[in-house]
Amino acid sequence: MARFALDEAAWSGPWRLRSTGEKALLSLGLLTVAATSRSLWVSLVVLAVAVSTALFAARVPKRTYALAVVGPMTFVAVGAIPIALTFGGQPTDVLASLGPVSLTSTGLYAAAAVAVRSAAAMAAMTLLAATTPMVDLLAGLRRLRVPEVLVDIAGLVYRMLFTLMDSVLAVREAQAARLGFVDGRTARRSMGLMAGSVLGRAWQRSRRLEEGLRGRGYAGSLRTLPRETVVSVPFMAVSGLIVTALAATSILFALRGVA
Amino acid sequence: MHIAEGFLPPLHAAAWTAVAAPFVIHGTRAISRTIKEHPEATLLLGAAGAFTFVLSAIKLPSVTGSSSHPTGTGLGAVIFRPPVMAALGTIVLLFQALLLAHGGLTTLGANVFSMAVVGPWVGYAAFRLLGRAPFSVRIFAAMALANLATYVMTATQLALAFPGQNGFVGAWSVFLGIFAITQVPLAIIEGLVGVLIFKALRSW
Amino acid sequence: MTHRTGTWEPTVGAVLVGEGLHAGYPGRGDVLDCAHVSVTGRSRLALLGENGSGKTTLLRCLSGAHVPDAGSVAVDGITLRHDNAGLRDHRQRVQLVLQDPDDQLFSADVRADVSFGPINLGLDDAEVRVRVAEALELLDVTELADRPVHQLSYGQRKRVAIAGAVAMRPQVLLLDEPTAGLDPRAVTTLRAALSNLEARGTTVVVSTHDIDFAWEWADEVGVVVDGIVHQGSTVKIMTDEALLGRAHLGVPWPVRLLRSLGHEIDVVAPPRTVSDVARLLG
Amino acid sequence: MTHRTGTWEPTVGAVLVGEGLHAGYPGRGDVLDCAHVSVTGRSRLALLGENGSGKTTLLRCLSGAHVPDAGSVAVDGITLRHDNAGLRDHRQRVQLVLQDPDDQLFSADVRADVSFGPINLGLDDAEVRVRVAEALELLDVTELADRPVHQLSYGQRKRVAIAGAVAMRPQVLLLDEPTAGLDPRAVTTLRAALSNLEARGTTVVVSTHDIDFAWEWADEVGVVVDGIVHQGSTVKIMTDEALLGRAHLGVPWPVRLLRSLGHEIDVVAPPRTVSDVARLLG
Repeated sequence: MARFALDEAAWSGPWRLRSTGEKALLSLGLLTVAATSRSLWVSLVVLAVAVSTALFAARVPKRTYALAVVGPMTFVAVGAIPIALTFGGQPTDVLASLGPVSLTSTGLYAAAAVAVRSAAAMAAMTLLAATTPMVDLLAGLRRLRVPEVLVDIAGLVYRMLFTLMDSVLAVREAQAARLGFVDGRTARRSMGLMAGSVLGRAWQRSRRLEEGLRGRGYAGSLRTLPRETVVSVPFMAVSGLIVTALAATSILFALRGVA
Repeated sequence: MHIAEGFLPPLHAAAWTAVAAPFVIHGTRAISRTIKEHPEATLLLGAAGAFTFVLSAIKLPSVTGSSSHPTGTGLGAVIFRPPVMAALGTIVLLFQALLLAHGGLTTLGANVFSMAVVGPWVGYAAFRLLGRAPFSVRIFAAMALANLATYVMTATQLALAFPGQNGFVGAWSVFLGIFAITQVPLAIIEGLVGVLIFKALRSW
Repeated sequence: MTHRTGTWEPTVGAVLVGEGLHAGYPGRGDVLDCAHVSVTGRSRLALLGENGSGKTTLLRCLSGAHVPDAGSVAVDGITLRHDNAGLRDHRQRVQLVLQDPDDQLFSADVRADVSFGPINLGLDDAEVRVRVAEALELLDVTELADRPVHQLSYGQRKRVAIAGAVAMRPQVLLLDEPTAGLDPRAVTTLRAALSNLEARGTTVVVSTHDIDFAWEWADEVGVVVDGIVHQGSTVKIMTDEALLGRAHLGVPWPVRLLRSLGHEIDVVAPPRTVSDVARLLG
Repeated sequence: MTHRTGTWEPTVGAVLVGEGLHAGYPGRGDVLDCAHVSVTGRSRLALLGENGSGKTTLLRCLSGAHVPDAGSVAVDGITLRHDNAGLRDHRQRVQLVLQDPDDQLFSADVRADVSFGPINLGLDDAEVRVRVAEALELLDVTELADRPVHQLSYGQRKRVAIAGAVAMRPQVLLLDEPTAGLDPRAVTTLRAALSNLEARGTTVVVSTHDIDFAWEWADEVGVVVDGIVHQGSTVKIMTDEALLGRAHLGVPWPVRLLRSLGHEIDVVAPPRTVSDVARLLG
C-alpha cells in the first residue's frame, strides 16, 4: 500500500484534530519570519522552535521527520556550493583557492545565510505538513475562497494519487518479477509501458468515478460537509506571541543592521 | 529540480509568485470554462494531476547510473495544452511540497513558473513547430525540451538570486554546469520514455 | 410492445420495476434483450449470472446510470425520466453501489465522502450531519469516520462506499458484487450491515457470482442469461439445473447433495445452511 | 536462530522453502513473525488467511519481491540473495502472479505481454515465440493472442497474466487469490489450466479466501495467522476448528456437515466434493 511519511504523520499525530487555523497561524507565521529575515540568529531560533515543536509538542516520529527533510537538505547543500565559491577575478577576502576557483569569506557567509534560512523555512513548512492532513488544508483553502475548481481537482488528486501509486508499485513489482529492469534499455521500456498502462487506467477510473458520483447527484461541485473544530484560544495566543516576538526581533535586527 | 523552501531571497520569491500568478489565473479560468460545459473534466484533471504526481514520485532509471524524477510537463502540455498545465502543475507542486517536501510554499511561484509555465510552453511549442515530423519525434522533442527548459529556467532563477561576485552570467554558467551532469541525460531519457508512453497509450 | 418471453406482469406490490429493457454498448451488441425484473419490498433479491451476462448493465439501468435503448424503469409506480429532474427524483429512491469501492470514493475523508450525496440533495448542514451519522452507524463504520480512505482495508472501503449511498436514504439499494474480494469475516460484517438496512426498511438487491451465498441469503433470485432475467423464488430458480447450466452457474451444494441422496427440496422451508441440511439428514 | 514455535525442519524434498521469515512494513509493525513454509513438488499447497494476515507478504517474500527483515528463502537448495544476479536466478525458478491482473498486464496485446519475460531473459526470437505459444496453450488463451488486453474479460485477463509468468518456465508458480472475482465457469477453466501446468511439472501454490475451494483443490494447507504459518495436510488443518476460528476462517461445509451428523472425517480419502459426501451418507 502506498504511503507517504508526512501524510501518515499528519493523520495519526496528536495534533490531527486541532483546527487548521491554529496550525496554519503557527507554521505559516514561522515560515514568513524565516523566509523574510535577514538575520542568521533569527533563522536559527525559528529553526529551533519549528523543529522542537514538531518533534516534542506535535510528536512527529523522528525517523519520519529526518526522512522528510533529507532530500531537500541535499538540494540546499548542492545549491549553496556555487554561492560560496567565486570563479576568476581577484577577490580580496580569499579563505582558500584552487586554480581560478576561490572560497571567500563573503561567499561563505552568503551560502551559510541561505542554508540556514532555507533550513528554518523548511522546518516551518514541515511542521504544517506533518500535522495537518491534506484534506484539512484543502478545506481551509476553500474557506479562503480559492477557486472551487482548483480545490475540487486538488481533492481528487489527493484521493487518486494513492490508488495510482498502488498501481505503479504493483506494476513495477510485476515487471521486476519478469526481469523488466535487467539493464537500462529494458528498464526504460518497462517504465514507458508502466506509465502508459497506469495512465490508461487513471483515465478509465476517472470515468467510472464520475458515474459513481453522478449517482449521488454530482453536477459539477464536489463540496462536502466541513469538519467542525473548536479553535483553541490558548494555542492561538501562544502561537501569535511566538510569531510576533520573532517578527519584531527580525525587524529590529534589520533596522539596526545586526547580522 | 525544485527550488527548496526558503532558498530564494524574499523579494525574488515574491517577484516569481507575481510573475507566475497570471498564468495560473488564466489556466484556472480555462479549466472553469471547460468544466461548466463538461463536469466530467474535473475527474479527468484529477486523474491527470494524480498521475503527474505519481510519475514524479518514482525514480527514473538513468543511463549514468544515477536516478532522478521525470517532470512529465511536456506530456501534460501536449494532452491538455499549456494554460491548463499552469493550474494543474500548481496543484501538483503544492502536493510535492506538502507530501514529499520537494520545493516549498515560498518558492511555489518560482517553481510554478519554471515547471508549470516555461516547461509546458516550450514543450508545446516544440510539438507544434515540428508539425510535419513523425509523431514520436514530436513527442520526444516536447518531453525532452520541456525538461531542459525547466532546468535552464531554474538555473536562471538561482543565478538572478545569487549572482555572487561574478555577476549574473558567471553565476548562471555555474548553476547550469552543476546540474547539467544529471539533467541532460535525464531530459533525453524523459523524451524516450515519453515516446513509449504514447505508444502504449495509443493501444487504448 | 411484444415480449420475447410472452406477456409479463410485474409482481403485485413491486417497489422497483424494469420492463422490456434493451441495452447494449457500441461495438458489443445488445447485452439486455427485453429483460424484465421486479423488486418487492421485504424480499431479498439476488441477481446471478456470469461475467458479461448483463447483471451490471441491468443494475445500471435500474439506477438510472445507463439509459436503456428500449423499455422502462419505474419506482413506486413513477416511471423514470432521464432528465435532470427525473434522475434527481429517482436517485433519492434507488441507489447503486459499484463493485470497486475506489470507483465511488472520491474524498480521502470518510465523513466528507458520505456527506456528498445529502449535500447534493440541498439539505441543510444539520440534516446532512444526521444523515451521515446514521449511514455510518448502519454500516458499522462510525469509528472509521476520521480515518483516511487510503488507509482502510478493502472490506472497510466497501462498507464506506455503501454508506455513501445509504446517506441518500434510498428505498432500494442495488449492490454490485458486494462480497467479491472479501474474506469470510468481512462477508459476515457486511451481512450484518445489510440486515441493519433491511430492519430500517431498505430493500436490498445484490448481484453475485457466489451461488452458495445467494442460496443462503436470497428470498428471490433472478438469473441473467441470453439478455433476459429468469426471476422467481430462490428454491424454484436454484433447483432448476437446466437453467443454471445454461447460465454457466453451478447448483448450490445443499441442492446437489440432497438430490443425489434422493431427497426432495422443501419449497416452503428449503435447507439453506449446514445445520438445516444436517437436521434433514440426521 | 530460535524459532518462536520450537524447531522446524523443511519437508524432505521441498522445492521452495521459506524459513524463519520476519517481514513488515514501516509504521505497521511485523506482518510475518518467524514464519516457516515449505513447498514440495507434486503437492498442491493452498495458503489461507484473512485480509492483512500476511498471505500476500509471504508470497512476496518467497518470490523475492519483498526482502524479509530476517529469515531466508531457498529454492532447490539455493538460498536467495537479493542482488541482481541472485534475483535474476530466483525469478527463473519462482514466479508470483498478483491478484489484480491489471497490475500484471501492461502491453498492448496478449502476445506482446506474454513475450515480455522471455525477451528480458535474452532469448532469441524463435525461442521467445516457442515460449509464448507454449504458455498461451497451457492457459488455454491461444485464440486471444492478438486481442488488446483491455478488451478481455476479467477471467481471461487473469489467465493471460498467469501465462506471462508461465512463459518464464518457473518450477514454482505462486498465485495470489487466483479465483477471486471469477464466476463459476471461469473458475472451472482456471482449474483446468492449473492441471495442465501440474501435468508439465510446475508446482502450483495458491493463496485464497475460499475455504471450499481450498478443501476441494489442495493437498496441503498453510493457515497464516498471527505472523506464522500452520502447515499440514488439508484434512489435518481444515478439520482444526480452533485454528480456523482463530484465523477468522470458516470450516469447509463437508467437514461441518459430516461432523454434525456424527461422522469422522477420513484422513486418507477425505470427502472433498458433493458426490464424495453423498457416497458416504448414501
